[in-house]
Amino acid sequence: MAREDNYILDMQNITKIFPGVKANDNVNLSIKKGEIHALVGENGAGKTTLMNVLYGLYDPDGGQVYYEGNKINLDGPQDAIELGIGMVHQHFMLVDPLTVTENIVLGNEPRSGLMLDQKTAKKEVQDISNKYGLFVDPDAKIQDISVGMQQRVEIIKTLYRGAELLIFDEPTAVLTPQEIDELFEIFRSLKEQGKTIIFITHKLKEVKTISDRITVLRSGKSIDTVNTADVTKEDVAELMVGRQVLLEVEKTEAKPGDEIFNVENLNVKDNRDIPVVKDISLSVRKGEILGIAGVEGNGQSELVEAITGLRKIESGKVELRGKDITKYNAREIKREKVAHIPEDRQKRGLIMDFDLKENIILGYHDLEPFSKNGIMNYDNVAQYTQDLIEKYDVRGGGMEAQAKNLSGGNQQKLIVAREFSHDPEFLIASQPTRGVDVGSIEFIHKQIIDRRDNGAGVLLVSAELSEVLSLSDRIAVIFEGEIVDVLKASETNERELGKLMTGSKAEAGGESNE
Amino acid sequence: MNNYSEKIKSVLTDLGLSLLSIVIALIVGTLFIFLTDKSPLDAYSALYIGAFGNFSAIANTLWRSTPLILTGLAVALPFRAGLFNIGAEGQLLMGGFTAGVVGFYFTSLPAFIHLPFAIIAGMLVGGLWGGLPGFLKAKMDVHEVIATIMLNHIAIALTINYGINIFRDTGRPATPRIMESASMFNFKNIMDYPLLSNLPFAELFAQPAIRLHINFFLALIAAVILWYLLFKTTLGYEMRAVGFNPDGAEYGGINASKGIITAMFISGAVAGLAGVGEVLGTHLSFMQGMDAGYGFTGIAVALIGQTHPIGVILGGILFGALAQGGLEMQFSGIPSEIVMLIQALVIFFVAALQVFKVYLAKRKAKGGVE
Amino acid sequence: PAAAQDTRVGIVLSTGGLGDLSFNDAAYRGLQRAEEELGISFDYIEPADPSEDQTALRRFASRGYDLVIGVGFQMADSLTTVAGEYPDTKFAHVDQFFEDIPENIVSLNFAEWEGSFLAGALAALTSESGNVGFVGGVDFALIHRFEGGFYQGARYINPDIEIQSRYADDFGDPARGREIALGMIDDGADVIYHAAGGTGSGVFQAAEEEDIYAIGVDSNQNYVAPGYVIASMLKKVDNAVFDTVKSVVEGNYQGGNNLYFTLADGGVDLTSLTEVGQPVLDAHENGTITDEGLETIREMKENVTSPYADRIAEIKEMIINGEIEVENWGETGRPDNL
Amino acid sequence: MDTLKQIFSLSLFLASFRFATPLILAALGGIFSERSGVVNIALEGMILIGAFAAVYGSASTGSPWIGVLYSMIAGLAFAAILALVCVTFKANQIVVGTGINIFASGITIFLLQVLFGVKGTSPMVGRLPAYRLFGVRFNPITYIALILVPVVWFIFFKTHWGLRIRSIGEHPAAADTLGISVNKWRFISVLISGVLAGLAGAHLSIGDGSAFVREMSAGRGFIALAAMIFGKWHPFGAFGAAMLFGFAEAIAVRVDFAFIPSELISAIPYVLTLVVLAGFFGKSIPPAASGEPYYKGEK
Ligand SMILES: Nc1ncnc2c1ncn2[C@@H]1O[C@H](COP(=O)(O)OP(=O)(O)OP(=O)(O)O)[C@@H](O)[C@H]1O
Ligand SMILES: Nc1ncnc2c1ncn2[C@@H]1O[C@H](COP(=O)(O)OP(=O)(O)OP(=O)(O)O)[C@@H](O)[C@H]1O
Ligand SMILES: [Mg+2]
Ligand SMILES: [Mg+2]
Repeated sequence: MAREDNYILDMQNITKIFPGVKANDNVNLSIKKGEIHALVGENGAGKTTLMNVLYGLYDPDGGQVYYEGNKINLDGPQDAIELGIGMVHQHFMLVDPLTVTENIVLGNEPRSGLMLDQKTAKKEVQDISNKYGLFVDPDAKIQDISVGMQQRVEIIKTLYRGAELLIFDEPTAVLTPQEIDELFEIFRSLKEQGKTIIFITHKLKEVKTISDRITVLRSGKSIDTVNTADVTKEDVAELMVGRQVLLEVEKTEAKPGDEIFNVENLNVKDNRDIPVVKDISLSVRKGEILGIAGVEGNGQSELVEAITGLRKIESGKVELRGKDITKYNAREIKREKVAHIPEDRQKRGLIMDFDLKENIILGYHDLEPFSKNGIMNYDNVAQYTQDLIEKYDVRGGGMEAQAKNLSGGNQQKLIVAREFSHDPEFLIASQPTRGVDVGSIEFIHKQIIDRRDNGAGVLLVSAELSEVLSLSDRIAVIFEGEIVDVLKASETNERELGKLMTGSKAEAGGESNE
Repeated sequence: MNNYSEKIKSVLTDLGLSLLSIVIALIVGTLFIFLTDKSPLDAYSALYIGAFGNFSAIANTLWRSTPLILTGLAVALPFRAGLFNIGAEGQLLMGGFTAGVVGFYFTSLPAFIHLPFAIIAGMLVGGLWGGLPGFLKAKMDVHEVIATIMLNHIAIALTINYGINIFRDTGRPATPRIMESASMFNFKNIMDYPLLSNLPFAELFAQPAIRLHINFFLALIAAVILWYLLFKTTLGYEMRAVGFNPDGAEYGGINASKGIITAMFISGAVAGLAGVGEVLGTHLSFMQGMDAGYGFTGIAVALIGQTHPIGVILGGILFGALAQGGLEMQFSGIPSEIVMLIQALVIFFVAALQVFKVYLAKRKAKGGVE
Repeated sequence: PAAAQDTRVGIVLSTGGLGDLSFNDAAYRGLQRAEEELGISFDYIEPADPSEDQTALRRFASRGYDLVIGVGFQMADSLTTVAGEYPDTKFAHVDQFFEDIPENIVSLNFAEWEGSFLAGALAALTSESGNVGFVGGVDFALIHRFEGGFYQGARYINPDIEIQSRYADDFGDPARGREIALGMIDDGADVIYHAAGGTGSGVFQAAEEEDIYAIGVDSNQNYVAPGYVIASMLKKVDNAVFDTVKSVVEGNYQGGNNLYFTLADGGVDLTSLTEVGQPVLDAHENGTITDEGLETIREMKENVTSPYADRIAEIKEMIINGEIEVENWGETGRPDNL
Repeated sequence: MDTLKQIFSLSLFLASFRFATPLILAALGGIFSERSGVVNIALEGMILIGAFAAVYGSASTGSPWIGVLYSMIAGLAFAAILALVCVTFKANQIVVGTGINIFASGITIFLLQVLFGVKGTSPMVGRLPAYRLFGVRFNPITYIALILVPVVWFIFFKTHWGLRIRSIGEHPAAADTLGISVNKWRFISVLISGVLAGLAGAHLSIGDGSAFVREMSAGRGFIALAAMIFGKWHPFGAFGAAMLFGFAEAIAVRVDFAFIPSELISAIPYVLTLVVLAGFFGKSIPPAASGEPYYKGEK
C-alpha cells in the first residue's frame, strides 16, 4: 500500500540484477505529484536501470511499484504509457532516417482511411510545440537536426501520449548552456501544467536550480531523499560519493613553454559538404590548456575530427612541434603522442561489442607490449587492463565485460583511462566529462591539469562553459566556424563568453588576445 | 580469473545443446520416414553406422566434412569482419579449376613441386576471386552480397561451362585427369610409404574404401590458423574491430579497407582450398558437379559453429556425418530427398536451440550474484 | 550362371537422379522390365553429388551384388576403381567410353548423333519456314553429339536451311528453355529439337503457345504437350541395360567391351511416325493425358509425320548401311563457324 | 549491326519483363522482411515451394487460379517457419534461411513423387491465361508484380504500417519503447515476404510455365536478394534492379554475340551488374537492425 496520497509514484524495494551486477538493490523512491524530483548518483549507481524498471522496459527481480496509489504491474512500455508515464532516455530512442513528426506519432498515428494522416500529425506536433514552447521542425529528418532539437522531439513524444509523469535521463548531458536554460523553462511550464518530473543529472548546479527534492543512489542502493532547499551542492556530492568532493578545480598558474601545436587557415566541410570550419588559425603551447568555447554545431566537432585525421582537410596547415602533419591519418597522428577523447563515445570512442581489455588498447593495439610483430599478447593486455580499471575506477563487470554493458559514465572513464595512459604530449579532449559523475569529473579534471603540468599541450572542447572557464588558461571562442576571439580565462566570465558564442561582439570585459 | 574453465563450460553447453537439437530433429524426421513405409529405427541406425559405424565410416565422414569445414571457414572469417560472403561457391570453383589445370598441364614436375604448386595456385586464384568483392566493397562501396552472388554465377560460366570445354580431352565434361605428381596423399595408400606404414593403426587406414586425404588436415590447420589470426593477432583484432564498428576502428587508426580486402582474400583462398582438395584429392580432375553446393552449406556450417573456427570444425563434421550417413540411409531404402529433409531439420533445430544458450547464460548469471 | 531369382543388380544413378526423363529413368525402366521378365531383384542409389558415387558403387559390390551399374560420365573413374577392387563382380556403365576397359566392365554407349540425324531430317521435312532450332542443356561434348546429328540431318534434307542453336547452361531451368525457344520462334523457327533435360519442358511450352512443333529426346516425350511434340529421339538405355542384365542371368556377360548401340541395333531411334507409342498409351492410362490429348496425338501423327515415314525410314537405312556417314561432334568437336 | 537490332527489339523487351517478374515479386518480399529487420535468404526456397504448390493446385482443382492461391499459402507456410524460429525463438536468420532452402528442394521432390508419381518434371498442367494490354501480352502475375511495386511503396511510405515496419528495422528499441510489438510486426512482414515469394514461384511454374521441374527456381531467390540490395531496399529501386537483371538474362538467351564464346553468354547479366555497381552507384546501407534478433532491455 502506498504511503501518502499526494505521492503520484512510490517504488518500494526495487531490485534488478544483471549478469555479474546488482544494478538496483532494494531501492526506494517516492515522487510527489507536481514536483521536480532529481535522481542523482555515481556512474553505475543504477539510476537508468531504476527508470527502465519504472517504464516497463526491465521487469524487476524484486519490489513493488505504486502509481497514484494503486499497485501496478508493467508488462512493457505500453502499460507505462497508458498510465501516463513518459521517458526521455539517456541515449535517445529516435529513428534516424524518419522525420520528426513520424518519430513523434509512431505507435499511435493519426489516420485517414488507409493513409497515415501527415497533416493532422503535423498539426498535433505543432500544437504541443507551441503550448510548451518546444520548437521543432516537423519535417526534418532526425539525422539532420541538432541534439537539442532531438531532445525536444523526445519530450513532445511523451506529451503527445499524454504523459503526466515525465522521466528525463541525463537530459542536459548533451545540451549547450543556452539549451539547458530553455530546457529548464520547459520544465517550469510543464510543472505549471501540473506535470511531475523525474530528472537525472550529474550537474549539482542544475539540481539546485530546478529540483524540489533529491534522491541519491549509491552502488545500487537508495541512500537518502532530501529537500533541495535544505542541502548544499557539497552535501549532495558527499551523499553520492561517500566522501568529500572538490567541486572547484584547483590549479596553479600555467607555465606555458614553447608552441607545440598550431593550425593555419584551416578549412573543413561537414558530411553535407557545407564549409563549417573557415580559415581557423590556432596555436597551443606546451603546458597550457586552450579551451574552445562555442555553442555546439559551430564547427568544433569537425575541427577536432580534422586535426585528429578523421576528416578531410580542404585547405590549411596543421603542425605539431613544427612538423607538418596535415596529411597524417588517425594512426600516424596518434603515433606523434597525440591523445584524443572523442565527443561521441559510442560511435567513435569504443567498440561496444569488444570487452574492456580489447577496448582499452584501441589505437595502441599494434604497439608493444600489447602486440609484437603482429601477434597480440593478451596476457599483457589483461594485466594492463586490470591496472587501469583499478586506477581509473571503471566499474561494471570487469575486463571481460563488453563495453556496451557499462554505464555511460564508466564508458567515458574507460576512454579517459586509455588516452591518458600513453603520456601524450598533446591532448585533444572534447566533452571529456559529458555524462560523468561528480567524483569522476573531479578525477578527470585533475588528470587533465596533471598532463598540463607535465608539460603537455591541451586542446579542450566543451559545451560546459563552467568547465571551459575552470580548466582553460586561454579560451578561443568559436562561432559559425570562425574563431571570433581568444581570451585569457582569468580575465573573462560566462556572461562575456555567452555573448561571443552567440555572435554578439564583445563589449568591454578584458582586452582580447595577448 | 577462472576464464578458461568458463570457456570450456560454454563450449560444453554448446555441444550438449547441439546434440540435443540433433536428436529432436531426428525425432521430427521420423514423420517423413513413416511416409515411406520404412522403419525409422533402421533408417537412423543406418545413418549412424554410415557416419560412425566403423573406422572407414568415420574416416569418410571426416573426408566429407573437409570441403564443408573450409567453406564454413570462408564464411566465418569475413563474418567476423562484418562481411557476408555468399561467394564461397564461386571461390571454390575457381580454386578447384585452377588446381585441376595445373594438375594435368605440367606433365614432368616432381611431386614435391607439382602438388604445392597446384595447391598454392588454386588458393591464390580463389583468394583473388574473394579479394575482388572485398576490393569492390572497400573502394567502391559495392555491397559484398551482390558482388559475391554475381561472381558465383560468373565462376560457373568460366569454369564448368567454358573452362572444361577448352581443356576437355574425352567426352567427359571434366578437365583431363591430373598427374600422379599433383594428387594429394590418400590414406588408403598409407602402406606404400615405408615411413607411415609402421605408424600405429596404419593398417586400419589401408582399406580401399577409405577416401580420406590430407586436405582434411590442411582444413584443420586452416581452422587453427584462422582462429589464431582472429583472436591472437593484431590483424585479427583489427578485422573484428572493423566488423563491429567501422567508425570506432577508424578512430583507432585502423585501415578498414585493408581489413576488408585481407579478410575477403583469405576467405577466398580458404574456399579455394576446398575446391583444390576436391580436385587433387577426391575426383582427380575438375568435373561438373564437384562443387555440390558446398559454398551454400558452408554458410550454415559457419553460423552453427558461431563463426568461431573451432565451432566451424564441429559444424563441418556434423554436416559431413549427415552426408556420409545419408548415403547409407538410402541403402536402407530411404529415398534421397527424405535424407535431404532430415538434414534440413537438423539445421533448423541446431539453429533454434542455440537460443537457449542465451537464456541459460542469463539464468546462470542471476544465480551467481545472489 | 546364377539362377535368375537370386540375381541382384545394384545401380548408382547419375546426379540429377530419377525423373530426368533421360538415361536415369530409362536405365531404371530397363531394370523394372528385368525384374518382371527375368525375376531378378535390384536396388538403386541417387547420389547427392559425385563424391558419393564411389562409396555407393563399392557398397553394392561389397554386398555381393551380381551386377553393379553406374550411370553417367562422372561415374567412370569411380567404376574403374571399384571394378579393380572387386574383380569377380560384374559391372556395367552407361554413357561413357573407356579407353582401356577392365575385363569386368561393359560400357554401354549410344550413337546419339545417328538418332539426332533423323530428328534433324524430320525437322527439316516438317518445317515450312525453312528455319529450325536446337536447344541444348549444357554446352559440352555429350550434348554436342545431339546437336551435330540434328545439324547434319537438317542440312541433308535442305542444304540451305536456317539452323538456330543455343545452350541454356542449365538442365533444370524451364523458364530459360521457354525464352530461348520463343526467341528462336521470333526469328522464324517452326520446329525445335531439345537435348536439355528439364529445361526442355520450357521448349515444349513455347511450342504449344506459339503453335509450332517440337521434338523430344531420350525417352518418348510425345505425350508431354499433346499434338506439338511430333517425335522423340529415343536413346534406348532401358533395352541396353535389360540386355546386360539378361547376359548376366544367362551367363554370357561379355566384359571388357565398349558397346555402341546404334540405329542398326535399335539402340537409338526415332519414335514411330505413324503409330502411337506405348509410353503415350501408358500416360493416357494413368491419366497424365486426357482422351482428347491422345486423339490430338493420333491426328498429329496422321497429318504431320506419317507422310514422311517412308523418307525417314529410307534415310535410316542409308545410315545403317553406311551410305550416309554421320559425324560425331562429341569426338570431332563442335565446329566454330555455325 | 545485327546484335544491336536484337537488343532493341520489342520481343526482347517483353522477355525482360517475363524474366523480371519473379525477381520483382521476391525482391519486394525481401524488402518487407529486411525492412522489418529479418534477413531472408530463404526466398529461393519459398519461390521453389510456391512453384510446386501452384502446379499442384492447378492440377488437383483444374484451375490455375487456385494454383496461384496455393502458391501464396505455401510461401506463407515456409515464411511462418522462418518467423517462428527466427523472430520468436531468435535463431540465426541466415542459418535457418539456408535450412529452408535445403528443405524446399527435398520436400518438393518428395511431394512430386507422392502426388504425381514422378521425380523430376511434373506433368503439364493448366496455366494462367495471358491477357493483352496496350498491345503486349503477359500472364496476370506479371501485371500483379507491376502493380505491386507502387502498392508496396505506398504501404511503406504512406501508411502507418509501413512507418512501424521501417522503424522496427532501424531501431527496434525505439519502437518498443512506444509500445509497438517488434515481434508481431516482424512476424507479419516475414509472412508477407513469403506470400510474395510464393507468387514468384507460381509465375515460374504456371504463369509463364506449365509444369514443375525440380530446382526450377534456379538461383532466382538470390538474384532477387541482390536486386533488393541493388535497389537500396526501396520498391522502385528494386524494380529497376530486377528489370536490369531481367533484361540482361533476356539478352543472354536471345542475342548472339560473335565475340563471346557461347558458354560465357550466360554470365552476361552478372558481369553487367558488377560493372554497373562498380562504375556509378552509391553505397547500399541496410536497415540498421536487419539480421539482429531483438531482445528486450538490451543496451
Ligand atoms: N543491459 C545490461 N546488462 C548488464 N549490465 C548492465 C546493463 N545495464 C546496466 N548494467 C549495469 O548495471 C549498473 C547500473 O547501470 P545504470 O546504467 O543504471 O547506471 P547509471 O546510474 O545510469 O550510470 P550513469 O550515470 O553512468 O548512466 C552498471 O554497473 C551497469 O554496468
Ligand atoms: N563456438 C565454439 N565452439 C567450439 N569451441 C569454442 C567455441 N567458442 C570458443 N571455443 C573454444 O574456446 C576457446 C577460446 O575461445 P575464444 O578464442 O573465442 O575466446 P576469446 O576470449 O574470444 O579469445 P581471446 O580471449 O584469446 O581473445 C577456443 O580455443 C575454443 O577452443
Ligand atoms: Mg544512466
Ligand atoms: Mg575474443
